[in-house]
Amino acid sequence: MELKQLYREIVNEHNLHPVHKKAIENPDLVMRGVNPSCGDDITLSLKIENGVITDAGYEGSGCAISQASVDMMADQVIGKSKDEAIKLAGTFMGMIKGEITDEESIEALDEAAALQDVAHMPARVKCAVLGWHTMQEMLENPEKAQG
Amino acid sequence: MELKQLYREIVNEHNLHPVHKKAIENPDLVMRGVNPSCGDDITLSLKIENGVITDAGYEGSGCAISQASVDMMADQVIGKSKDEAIKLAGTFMGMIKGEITDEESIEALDEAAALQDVAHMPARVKCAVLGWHTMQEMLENPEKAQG
Amino acid sequence: MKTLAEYRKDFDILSAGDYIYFDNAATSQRPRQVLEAVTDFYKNANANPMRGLYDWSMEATRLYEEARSLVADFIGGVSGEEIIFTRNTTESLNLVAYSYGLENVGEGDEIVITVMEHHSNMLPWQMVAREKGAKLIYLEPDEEGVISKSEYESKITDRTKIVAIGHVSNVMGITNPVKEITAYAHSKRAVVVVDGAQSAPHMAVDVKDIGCDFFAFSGHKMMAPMGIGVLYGRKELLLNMKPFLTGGEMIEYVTREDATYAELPHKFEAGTVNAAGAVGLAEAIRYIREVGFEAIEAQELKLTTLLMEGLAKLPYIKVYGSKDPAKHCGIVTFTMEGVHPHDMASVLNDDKVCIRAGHHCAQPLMQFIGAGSTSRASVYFYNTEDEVKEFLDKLSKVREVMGYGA
Amino acid sequence: MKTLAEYRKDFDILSAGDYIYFDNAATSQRPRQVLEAVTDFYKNANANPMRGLYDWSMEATRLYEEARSLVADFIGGVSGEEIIFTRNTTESLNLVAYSYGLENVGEGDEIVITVMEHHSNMLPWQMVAREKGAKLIYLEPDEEGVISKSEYESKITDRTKIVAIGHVSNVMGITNPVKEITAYAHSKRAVVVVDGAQSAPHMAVDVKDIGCDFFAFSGHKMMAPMGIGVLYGRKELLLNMKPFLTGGEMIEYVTREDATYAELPHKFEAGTVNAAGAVGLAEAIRYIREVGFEAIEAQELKLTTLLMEGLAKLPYIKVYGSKDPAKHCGIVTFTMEGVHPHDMASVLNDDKVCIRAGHHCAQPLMQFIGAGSTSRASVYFYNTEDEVKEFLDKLSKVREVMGYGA
Ligand SMILES: Cc1ncc(COP(=O)(O)O)c(C=O)c1O
Ligand SMILES: Cc1ncc(COP(=O)(O)O)c(C=O)c1O
Repeated sequence: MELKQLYREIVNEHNLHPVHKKAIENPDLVMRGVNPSCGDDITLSLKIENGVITDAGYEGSGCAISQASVDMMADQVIGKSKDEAIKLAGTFMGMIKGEITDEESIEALDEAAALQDVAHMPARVKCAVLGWHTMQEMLENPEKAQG
Repeated sequence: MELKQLYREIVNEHNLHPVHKKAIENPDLVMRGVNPSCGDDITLSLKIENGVITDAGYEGSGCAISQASVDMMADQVIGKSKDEAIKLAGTFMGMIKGEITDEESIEALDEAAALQDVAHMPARVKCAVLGWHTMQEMLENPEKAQG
Repeated sequence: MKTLAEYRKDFDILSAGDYIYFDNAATSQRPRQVLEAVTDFYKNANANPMRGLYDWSMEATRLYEEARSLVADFIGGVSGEEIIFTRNTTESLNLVAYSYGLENVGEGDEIVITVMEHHSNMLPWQMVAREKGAKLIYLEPDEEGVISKSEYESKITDRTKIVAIGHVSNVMGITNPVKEITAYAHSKRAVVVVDGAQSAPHMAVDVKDIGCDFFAFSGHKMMAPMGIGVLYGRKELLLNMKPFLTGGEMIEYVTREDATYAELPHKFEAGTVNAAGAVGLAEAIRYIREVGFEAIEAQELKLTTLLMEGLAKLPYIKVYGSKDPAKHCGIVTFTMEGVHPHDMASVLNDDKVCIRAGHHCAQPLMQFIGAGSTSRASVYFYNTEDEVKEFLDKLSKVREVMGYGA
Repeated sequence: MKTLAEYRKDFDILSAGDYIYFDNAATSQRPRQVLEAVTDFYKNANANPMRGLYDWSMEATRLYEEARSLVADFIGGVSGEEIIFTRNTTESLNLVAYSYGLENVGEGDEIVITVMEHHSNMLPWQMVAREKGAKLIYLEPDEEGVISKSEYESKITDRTKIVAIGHVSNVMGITNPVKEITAYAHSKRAVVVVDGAQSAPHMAVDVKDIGCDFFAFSGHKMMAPMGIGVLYGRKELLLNMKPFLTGGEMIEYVTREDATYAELPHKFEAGTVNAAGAVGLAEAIRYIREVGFEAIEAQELKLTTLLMEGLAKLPYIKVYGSKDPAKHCGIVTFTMEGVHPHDMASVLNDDKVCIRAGHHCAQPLMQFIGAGSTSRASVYFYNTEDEVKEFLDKLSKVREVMGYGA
């Protein structure tokens, strides 16, 4: 997808009217994710019940791509198990790095699959993966994520 | 003069059969002159009576140009006053640096004038001037030259 | 005499493409003449300079030293002994920090810099302050980017050992009063280091007139190749400084225990020198002289004026620094309401416009002006009014792309 | 496949002239391909790498990082994070001395080097020893230039913190047993620094096989442009080292007091990088790979053999180091009875032959072998047998020119 089209059709909506950009109640895991070269800075919160993500929210600031990406991610992972979420993060990061290209895997990302073309914008890769990377970190190392 | 011709006609004679490469008796001024990048290393001795250089000798080692130059210099300055010797050194160094080119001045250098073409060999300039520079130093700053 | 339009044709990268290159403060483009001078060096006289007794090495030495003389002349007619070739401004400033700073700053002493400094003129001083238990004091500019007399007179004191200041800010574009600050600092016996990375390419510099003790700049921002930079240092200070890098070419004698060092400036140039880079810098200086600083400054002012007038018409744009285009040295930093600079740069890149977005290696300044990140357009004399107009046109469409309606 | 004679045609400077260039150990010549790669960089994608969000900068970044990967591969398949671009070997070694040496060597500790070291791998360690009150211990070679096992096993001890050793001596041409020395040094928990300036251009290097902790080399001796060098460092060590030069591009966050540093390898690359130089080095590596080290070594051996055989026939010539041409890495150092090396070099230059004369930046070795100064002929694969023959012919006439009859 062409960059401007990507903004217009996908990114802007999530950036300007995010659904999950808010604190959630009694989060179980909270972690800050930062992208120093861009200044993107988010704090991601997850609520987890019986190994399933029941709510997700984020606060902070950053470029439209990082914000949209984390908003879409939250959409995706609510209702998924921790393991599914970790797997999804792996798929997303693989896609953005251009390492995963088969349609089937990518379809699992649903709307977030639209960010595939960021793979061709090396300078924006870090923006796109910030939220996903943070989520992966906190699920894999819950001891680092203050509750 | 072409380089090989210079060696053959002037330099070799002084380098292989130096006249003044020896210690002199009871020198009044002695100074070491060194050219670190080449390894040229000479010790120049002068005998001075009533302001006139009555004997000159040198020891040490170095390339043929540095050795020949100091040998010719010794030849030249014996019998000259300190001031004349200093002036001659100035002329010689000016000639080698290409700053003095008028024939009249250069003729005063007698045989040493043959080294004029070293001006076109920047890498050998330091070799040619070593003896002259050392002599100038010791005559101008006799306190630095141990007797 | 060639017109600016004709000079522009010397830059293949500008003629070839349809890109608008407005990131000149990061690095400039190089004219064919500079690239050819470098290639010619390698084709005709390539050898390791300084020690060879054969023609190529002597010629390489001559060209290298000729470049040094040209540089000495270019910054106001100093002596060649006072010109040290480095890799870039950053290395030049580190050299001063290590060889002068660490030796001359002690516990409780103060080093004064400004909050506008590029990281390269900040981190080395943080290092010296940390290692020596000294204090780092920051001068702060007013809204227009100006360091006022009262600001520097109140912070430069008898405790100040070093004042390190950018000649021109790479974010605000403002020219600092380095001459006045130097005079004041000298009255307090502080040594003054001027970071000239953003001034040397754009204005005639006279370090003797400024009076500073050190002056650093980079070749790559003034049309020379990457990998060559300059440090000017006052002879008296250089003579007393320890070498920084040690190794080949900077010695007289070496024994197993110790070494004596070569004369200035070689004492500070360890290892095989970048002679080809110096030759490229010399050609860049010749090129600048041919164009002339008068023409360079006039064109940059014209472009900056047009640019700032255009930006002023866009209500959602905020420009940082002075309102006067003459005080921007071709550098205009701005933000767009609701649009992150990185998104702006990406959208503009899609339209083949190159600007910089981010912290511009000046994070403390970003914190000071309260912007996490900004966009920067910076022009050089080879840019054109048409490019500015096209840039403004493209810029005015960014907000629409970002979802703010038309 | 191209023949060596065809490769030689890629070097304009060699084809153009009638000069015999035998000073390759000082710096090599560059093929057209390398010069063009650099020019193309400036013509097509010139921008400051690392931070730009526009095409040129992204392309410059890609090319720069691609060069890094190629270098990582070239020295044995290490990780790109372990490859730091510097200006030359000298800067690489200084980086290790400042950032590792000063932090890890204490009073009474020992640093072991050899008496054969180039000044660039000697002075930085003298500095560390002096600053830290440590002792500098010299390994000495035998007549043939070999550092024996008993020599290094007796001098590397539990007190040894750093062993710094040249891979190939720039005077003797001998290849030191760096792998064995590294294994022994590691058994004593010393860190090993290998100066690869003279090996990387001439033989396949595998730093993992050697096992060393640091490995330094220069681009300009292997057909890359001047101004680009490399330091390989083991990740584990680099991670724990403080940065050396500080400034732009090597940080994550900067506050007024302090900074956090970028990830490897950027932590060690302050300021605008020499991307064009790295691109040139990458092209030089591609060129070397095309020629192949097998062909390079075979040709150098052929030339060295011819050279040493010829020198052996001249009774007034003394050759230093091994009698075996295979142990010279293309480097033959010699003296001529009664003729000072500088006069020899001047006379040969008159015949358009370029050799080096002097101390070769290895004064302590000169003292050790008892020669104030020597002459050195060093070949690369593009030199020819005809050149060697002509050189020998010219050399045999030098004594006559110097007045020793026919
Ligand atoms: C063995 C050795 N080490 C180090 C160096 C220094 O290399 P550079 O001058 O490129 O820093 C050289 C070459 O001059 C060398 O031959
Ligand atoms: C004001 C200023 N100082 C220092 C630097 C550092 O220059 P370099 O990266 O060439 O070392 C720059 C440019 O990046 C700059 O704009």
